[in-house]
Amino acid sequence: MRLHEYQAKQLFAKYGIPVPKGRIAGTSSEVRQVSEELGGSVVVKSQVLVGGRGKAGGIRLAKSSEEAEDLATQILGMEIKGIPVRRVLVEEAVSISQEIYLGITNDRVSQMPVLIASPEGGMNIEEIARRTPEKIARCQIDPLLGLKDYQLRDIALSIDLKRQHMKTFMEIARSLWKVYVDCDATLTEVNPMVITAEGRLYCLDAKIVLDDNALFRHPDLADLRDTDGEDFAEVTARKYGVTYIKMDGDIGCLVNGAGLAMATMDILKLQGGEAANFLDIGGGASAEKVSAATRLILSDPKVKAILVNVFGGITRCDEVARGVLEAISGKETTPPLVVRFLGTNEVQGYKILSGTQIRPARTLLEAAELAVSLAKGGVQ
Amino acid sequence: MRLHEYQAKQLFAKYGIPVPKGRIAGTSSEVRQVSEELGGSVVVKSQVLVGGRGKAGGIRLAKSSEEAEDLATQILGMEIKGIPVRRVLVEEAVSISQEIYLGITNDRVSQMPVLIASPEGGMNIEEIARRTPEKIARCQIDPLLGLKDYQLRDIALSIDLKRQHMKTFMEIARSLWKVYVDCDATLTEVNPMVITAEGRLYCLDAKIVLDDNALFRHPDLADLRDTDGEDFAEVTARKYGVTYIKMDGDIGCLVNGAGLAMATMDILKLQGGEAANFLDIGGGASAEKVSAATRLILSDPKVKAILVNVFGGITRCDEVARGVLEAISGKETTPPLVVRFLGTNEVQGYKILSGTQIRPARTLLEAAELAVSLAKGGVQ
Amino acid sequence: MSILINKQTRVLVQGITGNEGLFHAQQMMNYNTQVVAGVTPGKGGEWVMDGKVPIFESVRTAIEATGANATAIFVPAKYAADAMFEAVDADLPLIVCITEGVPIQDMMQVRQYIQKTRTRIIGPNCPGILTPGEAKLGIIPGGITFPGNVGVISRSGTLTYEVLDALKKAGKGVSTCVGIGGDPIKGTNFVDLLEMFEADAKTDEIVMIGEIGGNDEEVAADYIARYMTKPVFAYVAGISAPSGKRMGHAGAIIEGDVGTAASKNSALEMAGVKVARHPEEIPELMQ
Amino acid sequence: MSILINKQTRVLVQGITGNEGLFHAQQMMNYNTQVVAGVTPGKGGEWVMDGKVPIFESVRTAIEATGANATAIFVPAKYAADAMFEAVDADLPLIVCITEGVPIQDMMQVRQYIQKTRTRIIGPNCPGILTPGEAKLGIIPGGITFPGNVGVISRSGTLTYEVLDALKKAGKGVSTCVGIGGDPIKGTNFVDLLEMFEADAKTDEIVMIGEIGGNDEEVAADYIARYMTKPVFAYVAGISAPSGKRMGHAGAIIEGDVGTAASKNSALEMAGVKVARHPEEIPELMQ
Repeated sequence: MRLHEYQAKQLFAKYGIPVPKGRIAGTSSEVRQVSEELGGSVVVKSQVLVGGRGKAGGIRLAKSSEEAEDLATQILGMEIKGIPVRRVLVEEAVSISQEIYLGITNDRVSQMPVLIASPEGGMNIEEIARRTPEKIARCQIDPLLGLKDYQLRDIALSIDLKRQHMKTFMEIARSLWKVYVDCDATLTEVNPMVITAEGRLYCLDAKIVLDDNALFRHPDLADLRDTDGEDFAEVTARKYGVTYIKMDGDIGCLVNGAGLAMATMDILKLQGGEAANFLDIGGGASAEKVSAATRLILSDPKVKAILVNVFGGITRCDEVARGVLEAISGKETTPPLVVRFLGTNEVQGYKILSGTQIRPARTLLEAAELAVSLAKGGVQ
Repeated sequence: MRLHEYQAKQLFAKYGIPVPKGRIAGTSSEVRQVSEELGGSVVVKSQVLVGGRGKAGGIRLAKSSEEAEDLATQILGMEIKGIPVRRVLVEEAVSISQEIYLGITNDRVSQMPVLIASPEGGMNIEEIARRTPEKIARCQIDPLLGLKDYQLRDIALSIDLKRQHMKTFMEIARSLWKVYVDCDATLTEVNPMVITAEGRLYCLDAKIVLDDNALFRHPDLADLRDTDGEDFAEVTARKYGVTYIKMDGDIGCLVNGAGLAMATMDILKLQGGEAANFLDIGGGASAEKVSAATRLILSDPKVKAILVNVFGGITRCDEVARGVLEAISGKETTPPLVVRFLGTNEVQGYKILSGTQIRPARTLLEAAELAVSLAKGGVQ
Repeated sequence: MSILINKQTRVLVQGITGNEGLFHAQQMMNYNTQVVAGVTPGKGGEWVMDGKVPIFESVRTAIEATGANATAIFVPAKYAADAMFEAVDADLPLIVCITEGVPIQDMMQVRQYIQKTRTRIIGPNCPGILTPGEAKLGIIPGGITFPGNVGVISRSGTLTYEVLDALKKAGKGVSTCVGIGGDPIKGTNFVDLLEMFEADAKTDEIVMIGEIGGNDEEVAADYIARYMTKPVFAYVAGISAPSGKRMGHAGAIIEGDVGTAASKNSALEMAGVKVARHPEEIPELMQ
Repeated sequence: MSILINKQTRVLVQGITGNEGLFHAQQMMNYNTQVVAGVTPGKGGEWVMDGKVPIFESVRTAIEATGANATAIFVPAKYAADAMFEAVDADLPLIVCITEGVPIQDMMQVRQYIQKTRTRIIGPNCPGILTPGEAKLGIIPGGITFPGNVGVISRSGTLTYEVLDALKKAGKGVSTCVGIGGDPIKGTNFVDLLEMFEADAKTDEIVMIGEIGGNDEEVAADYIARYMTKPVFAYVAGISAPSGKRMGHAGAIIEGDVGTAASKNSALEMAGVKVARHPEEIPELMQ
């Protein structure tokens, strides 16, 4: 779960990380008021949970509170990558003499948390990492021991930090680690951390991603979730405990297991088709869950065919069949349905669906061929 | 540094450990008021930093607020082991159906923190540990990992805790560990933890000892120090950065290094004498520090002779000599002084003291013999 | 032989009284696995499986009484790390953690902690281990494969079953199948098991089933090129997955272009591994 | 030989620009110890000791540049644990921590952390190591002893010097003298060093100097009875100390009657150790 910039900054501020003065606003008149309080010269930043806000015109500098109000009117009417901007963060403008990158995340390679820093932060940090990897300093953090000061001194040296900034830099990095641990984050990132012309350090942009699996320990943080920017179907799916990710193709998929779901999408592609979604109903899904999942697929107007691929183990094929049946019965028209059951209660599963128009398939390859052909309007 | 019971309980309460309702009071009328608020039936507990308060009559049960006032008048006039009682803790009386022992300390043997529990807590816990060690359960805690729930379940089983108390017991133990870590304690102890007739758990007495070496991390806790119950000379010594512990004998000792100081006392005893104090001036002591230390010895009227034993390394014998000289000069009479210098600048040291009545000694044994004989009134 | 488990393995089930734990303990017994004990705090002294399996309060007491030397963990995610620490501290040599949804930082701590112990952890969020005809520790359906000489390692669950089924249809049996789990932080990875299979007399060929994300497959490819003499076949799921859904810049900085199915496939091919385009193609490549 | 350090040891000094660090680095050099580098964050690039010893920002860079293989730590107590972690993570095989007043929980963490490393820590709050005629790592005055065949292990500082002086007056030289420090939690204890001295060809007899508190001496006595063939002599300071000043009940429960000088002396005597009543008596017992 990703937090908004303003939420991340509030959390950072609580841990003593210096952030520019600012406030969240939902209307342009509020923006004007906040910018007056801040002295006129402000930055207006759209709060949406996608990258590339700057390039999309969602982050703008205003020299006066009038200008701030004007810009806010524009930004609050925008959509960025399909997500409507409902709130902006209004912050005092800060003079920038250097932009640094500082982040902590879990490193799958070392299987440990890793702190990453670069003397050149900002929007092009990924580019820098690719082109000049020597400008990226990193250190692994022992999860039982925590981040040590000597490691921070090493990192500060590697990014050529001036000695007068050392103390503040170390305090910020320690706090960043504390946020990472206390909140069960998978990412705490300050990019850029700026050094101002006056020699002060500020966290200019903030990103926090939380571990969904650990939210049970953090009900207060879980409450910060904003589903505004999320696909409605994805939100609904989460409610039912299934994983649904919208894709660009026209073949709806309903599979048990993430790996098998990906393999199913892969084989569709191999056959010249394209999946409309990733959908994992998990292990031991009930008919109710399957029914909800099927309805999600049906709600996508682009879907021209549906492929149900279930390998029965804990999941029972008859239960899945019941769920599918429930979702399609009563509907006048549904896209053609290819079903491939294997394992626990597969015979019963096929039997339950025997009164419908579904097309059974024996192998995954056969199922995929059939679904692709159906989606293209072939074999009716 | 040891905290008072009421201070420890306030800290425990902050961490969610259940303690009886109560308040600290300095006068008997205050005690009356507090006990009225608490409903009359209260316990009045003297707050002094020594053991055996109960046996000395410093902990009394009152059935009414009038009785509480009377008892407070008695207790507030008492001295316990030489320490005047200036404050009492007034607490609601709690019905007791079982007394449990629970404590965490650092175990020198395993070099780890260890949690200790017993189904029979209270004043006789040391007796229980000696006579029926099988009633003491303990588990080592990995200092990097912390106390784990499975360890607490093991402990709870070992002390035959009833299942209905498990949850609260585990919460208390987790908090006790948190206090231990957060405050750099060397001991956090609840003895007794009582189970009331109504089946509730309470921390009836609380003990916290903090690591003096870690107080720099806890200025708020350092401020809780109460020097009331401490020897004036010991408090003064701490101010000067020397370690002074009052003893029962009549030969004052001034030594550099704790081990050598103990060895000096040992050899005095071997010669039939008795040290008046343990005094370690530490390494590289300045003349000023030595002078203060010498004055501390001189302030003890029981001292009949003084033994200065310094092995020069970082500590310079001439510096020590200057300090001693400063402390004795101007005084009309001082007890006879035996001085044994060895190592760095020993010759200069003896030279500085050459104008005084000091008796030089070549070996430690010789020095001790001389001091003992002088204290007994021999060899003038 | 075979790797990790066999007929002699004495299995403990942590969380045996939960729905999942109970069901799969029964399945393991049905497969003739020696399930000797269960652990559920608060239920010590009770029995399950028609009085055949005793329940203990703690792993330590269960081991003392039954000589268990492996455990399968079915406890809820919030208690999974504690269950693993308990098993590690009881010096169990093998832990299979089936539990899904274990917090990442919990698992990083567990992983760091076991460095200095002799315990091997498989999982979490994994289907476990199946040595056909001998024993199973976890939830892999026993009937979908039979004893043979193919070693299988997989990051997936049902996709593994799919592959086992395809192998079976092609007449290929399995020495041991290990599901290492799909979580980013896990106890055991491909390389650990490639090494075991290389040393295992019962295994002649190895099938690896990977997924997008992380660099386990790339590391495995490097290991295969250097040390493996037995033929390795692979399928990596996710060639159709969009590259998005990365974790901020930090993820991109760390992983770079590593982690895509294309990167993994090409690394594996460079190492001489035959890579299938879909699961059912694996047995074909093995002819 | 000798144990732990010799002429080849390349010494790093952490906190070399502090008063203590600078003074004792000079003393070590005067004793012909190879002091090759210092570390003081913020002063990397400078030189000390008349331009003979370079200062580095970190232990890692110091090792890379100079091949240092042992360190003496003189940093203030609040930074001591960090200095030790830095040296451990740089894989230095030997750390001597002179610093006094290190918080107990810091040291417990350090001690736990080094379990899985090859690093040995002597101290904290200790005088360090002296191998007469070869090298010194710490603050033991070099002039108070000379090369010989007595191995010395001590929990004390000046008391050790007292014993070294007494040995010298009796004509007895030392192979290596190690001050393990007086803190309750420490990196190395008597047993570790007894084992090394037993194996050291240069050492024929061993002197142990103990103190009240803890059970190090009792454990050592047990070890001596079982494994030591070389004669051991001991003095334990504190026979005159009152038993008070215990840490609550927990301390008493854990330690019981262990920890008093009487307990230690009797354990040592039972193990065949000759126990002196005062420091100057040690050389007499050795005749």
